[in-house]
Amino acid sequence: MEIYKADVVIVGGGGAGLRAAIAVAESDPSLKIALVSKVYPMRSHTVAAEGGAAGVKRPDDSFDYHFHDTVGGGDWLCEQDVVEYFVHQAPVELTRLEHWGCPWSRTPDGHVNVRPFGGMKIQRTWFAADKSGFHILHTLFQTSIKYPSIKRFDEYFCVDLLEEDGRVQGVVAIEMATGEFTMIEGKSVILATGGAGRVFRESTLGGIVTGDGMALAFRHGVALRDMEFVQYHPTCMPITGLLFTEACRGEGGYLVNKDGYRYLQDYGLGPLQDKPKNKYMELGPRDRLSQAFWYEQQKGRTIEHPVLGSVVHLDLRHLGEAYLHERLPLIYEMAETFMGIDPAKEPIPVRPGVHYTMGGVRVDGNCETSLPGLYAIGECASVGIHGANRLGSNSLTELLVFGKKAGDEAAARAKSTGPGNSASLLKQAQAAEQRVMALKTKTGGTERISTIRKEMVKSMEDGCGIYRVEDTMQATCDKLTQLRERFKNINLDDKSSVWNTDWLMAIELDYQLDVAQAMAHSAVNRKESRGAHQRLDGPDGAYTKRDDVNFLKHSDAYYVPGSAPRITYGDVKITKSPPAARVYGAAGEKADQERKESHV
Amino acid sequence: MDGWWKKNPYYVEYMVHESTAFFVAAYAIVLLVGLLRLSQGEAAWNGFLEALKSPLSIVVHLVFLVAIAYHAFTWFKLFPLTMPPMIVNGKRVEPGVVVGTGWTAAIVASLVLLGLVWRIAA
Amino acid sequence: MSEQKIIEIEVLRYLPESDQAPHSEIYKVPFTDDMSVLQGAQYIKDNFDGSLTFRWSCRMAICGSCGMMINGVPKLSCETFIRDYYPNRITIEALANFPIEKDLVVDLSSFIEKLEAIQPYIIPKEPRTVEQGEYIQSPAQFAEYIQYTSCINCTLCYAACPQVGLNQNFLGPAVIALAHRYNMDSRDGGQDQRMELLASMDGVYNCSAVGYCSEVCPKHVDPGNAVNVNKINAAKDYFLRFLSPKGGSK
Amino acid sequence: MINRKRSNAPIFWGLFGAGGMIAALFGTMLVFITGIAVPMGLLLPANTMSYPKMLAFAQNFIGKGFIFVVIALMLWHAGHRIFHSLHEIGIHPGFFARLICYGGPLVATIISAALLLGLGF
Repeated sequence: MEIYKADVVIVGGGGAGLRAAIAVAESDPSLKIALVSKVYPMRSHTVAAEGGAAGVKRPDDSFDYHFHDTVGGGDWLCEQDVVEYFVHQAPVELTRLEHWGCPWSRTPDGHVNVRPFGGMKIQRTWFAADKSGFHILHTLFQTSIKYPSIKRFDEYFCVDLLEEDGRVQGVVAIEMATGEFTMIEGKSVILATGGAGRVFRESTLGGIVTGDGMALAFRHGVALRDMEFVQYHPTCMPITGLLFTEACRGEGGYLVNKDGYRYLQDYGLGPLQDKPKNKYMELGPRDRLSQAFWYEQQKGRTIEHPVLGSVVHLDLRHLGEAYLHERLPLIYEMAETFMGIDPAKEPIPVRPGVHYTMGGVRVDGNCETSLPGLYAIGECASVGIHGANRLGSNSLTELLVFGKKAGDEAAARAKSTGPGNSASLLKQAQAAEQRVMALKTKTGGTERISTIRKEMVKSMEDGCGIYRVEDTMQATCDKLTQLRERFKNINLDDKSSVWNTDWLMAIELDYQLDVAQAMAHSAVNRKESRGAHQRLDGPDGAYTKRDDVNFLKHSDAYYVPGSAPRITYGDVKITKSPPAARVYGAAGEKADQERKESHV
Repeated sequence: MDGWWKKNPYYVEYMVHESTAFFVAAYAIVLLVGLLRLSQGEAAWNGFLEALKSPLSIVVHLVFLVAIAYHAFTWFKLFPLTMPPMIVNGKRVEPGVVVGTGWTAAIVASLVLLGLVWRIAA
Repeated sequence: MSEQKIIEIEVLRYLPESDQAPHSEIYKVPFTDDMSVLQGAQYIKDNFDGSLTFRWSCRMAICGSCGMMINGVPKLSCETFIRDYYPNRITIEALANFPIEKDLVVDLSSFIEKLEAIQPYIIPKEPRTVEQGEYIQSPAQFAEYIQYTSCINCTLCYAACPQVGLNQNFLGPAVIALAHRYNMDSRDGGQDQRMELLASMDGVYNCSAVGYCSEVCPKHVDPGNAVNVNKINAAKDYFLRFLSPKGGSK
Repeated sequence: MINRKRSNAPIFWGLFGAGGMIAALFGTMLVFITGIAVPMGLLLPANTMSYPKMLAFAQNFIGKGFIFVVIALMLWHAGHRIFHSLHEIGIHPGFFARLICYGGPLVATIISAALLLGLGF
């Protein structure tokens, strides 16, 4: 087995991992950084983010507004002290990215421009046309090349964490091109592996978004927090799930049903606005918009498309071709290429699709998990800023703010920690190698991994969709238990060493099943409706409402080998925003007004 | 890489316009021979003029004409690729306009040349 | 659902541990009109042969993973649709001009090495602190470089470039476009440093203006133009370096 | 490994470009005049290329310059392009290819310069 000794190991080369790597490199150039990624960093799924990154920019905006939009958007399940830190660091990090070359879109006088996004009081989304994630990722990747202390392990697949003396001391990874194992020692390890949305069928996510880091931490006893909260983005391409950014609405797009009616006015987001108005209509939060779609469908007011199924129309026609080309070039191209639709001439059929996992590896405000030396950042982590529903454009900023934070923390820890016991670590690594190799070499199985995967994603969609009830959630839990059993009986077509993606996908499926179980069990146990977790059941419909008495709590899912995860609950940190009714549109404005008056 | 240029019509066209170089070279050599004959005196020059009148020479020059015209056509057609983008009033000039300008320049240059020769001769 | 049709997909397979040389295999794949060639390949992997190997991720032509030769043309398989080939056969092969590692997966290490070598990051003309806020960039300054930022590193342009095939060390279209992207950025002052490579033996003059790179570029970066403009820049540097004391290249 | 040594290509590429431009702007019409119109007695007066006229042209500064530029640059253009094409069809740039493609134009340049100077002013 190859051995590499680093000071800080970062698993995941997306926005968060790269930002952390740069932070470590800048804090102390003598620290050796190993950046392990299963794809070349610029392929990471940060690349697909479209709309932008939130950070206070305009003089009429304030940290306080950003704080309240975030906490209210998250239905008060946010760690408010962490949100406070986040909103203050956001403009700092976004400006730093500008200095590194990110081509943010600008105003005519040459300053960075901001656009409106859902659930925001004042517009504060920094954007680079509609390819913000792409530009952020490439800027970070290219900037990371400047630092010789960052040693990249591109196309290395992480299969285990090494834990010794009660702290994490490295990882084991497969070099995909050869199938060889490498042990990478490190005094601190940062997980930055992204979300897990691929456990669902119709999602905006790339094939790599399989919850690897979540499962790695989970299996080492770290809690997965708030896993029941899965965000459905309201405007996705039917079937493929590809994303039409919220910026479509931020720029002024309408959502209409089969009668051409802007139905959001019926769901507490009105009254009707001609121009995009923050927190009204199409600029409501994502969970509310996806839920409105569900109700429209129930009422038979969606458009029934013979191939695409139930859809509503995203209408951009009134924005004009030139404006669409300037502000939403990717959206324009996608509509044309994938759907044969010219968005300047026809409305785009859309429906909600799985987009984001609010929950993740539980970490504190320093991005550290309960396992000393192990950090987690980005979508794989639950640092506490998203609560029950993430505000659009907070996640790209999160990568930067907490990437930097974790990098600094991990660097400090690496400097104050002595080396581990290499011989003992190697033994562990070899054990991991044997375990993972067994998956490939075993014979006699009868299950195809593609079959298990298809059944898993279907079951998750059935049980953990936009609206949830006990029976189907329980059915999903049971199904996942069965699939866990059946997974033991898999057989791979490919037994070779070089680039064995059959094998790697089996390991991913193994990760996904763990994460899916954490999601489904967390969901069935949360007997209330909050943010993205909406129930239709309970005695007299009791679970259809938010229940702050019993459930103003984080859920923590713990791994139990060979069994369903154990779910416990933890407190939510509330500093200055006590839970209140979560209202938008005119009602929201009124509530804001009342809050302001009560402060005076 | 053997025969790569046969694999795609785009490459075939490239090889065709690259091969105009042979005709450019051949024509330049004809001119060089003419210059040599000119330097050898009137008889030699007249012999050169006579040779130019032979049917073979006419046919060869017709081939040169086509090849070099194709060179001119493709030379300017590649301008959007080979030349720095032109920005006029903050807007990038469309490739079609750049190519059109090149072709127009070639036509104007040709007519000016013809006019000059005609004036000198007359 | 629309009627299901069957298309023949011929895949150039190469399993380095058992094959002496690449060979073709033909699969009959049922498809619907919305299916991409990538989905065709996924169908084969899921249902016929799990050993079929290819890179892919985002499915929306932005991650740059899934480039392959489709009927001899370098394309992103996620945005190439089966319906456009039916009823003819589709042939898919690994990207040209790169060594094949397995099936449709090529070795990109040379590309990455070149990308790193070109110093693709801001080398500040005037360093600035966060407290000073962002750099100001006029619309004209922005227009100078923005097009070249769109490259997704899919390397289709390398597969399209015969000069890359002839000289594996040629920096190639995307990397030169990336250098140009930073050179043209008003925040950057690293032109002189990047000139060394652009003007080198493996630099811009390897290009013979075939132009197919720009033709196949899925993001309209026009890398061919970036390369050719830098021939002019490198020539200026060559002839004028004795006049300017800071001339970058050796 | 990338070869970081500076390329001398700008010299040859510059000559190639200049010659290509000359050929593109004037080549077609020149062929028409010298190879078709005058020999066939079309369009232009019969004595357009008579010895006295051509001699006078070649003895004039501008005329001399024009002839030199056209012959020399078109050959440098062609030589460079052919050199590349040979490389592209698999005949790799050896000494012989270099000799023909760049030596040829060089010799032609010297000869035409000598001849033009010999014709006097």
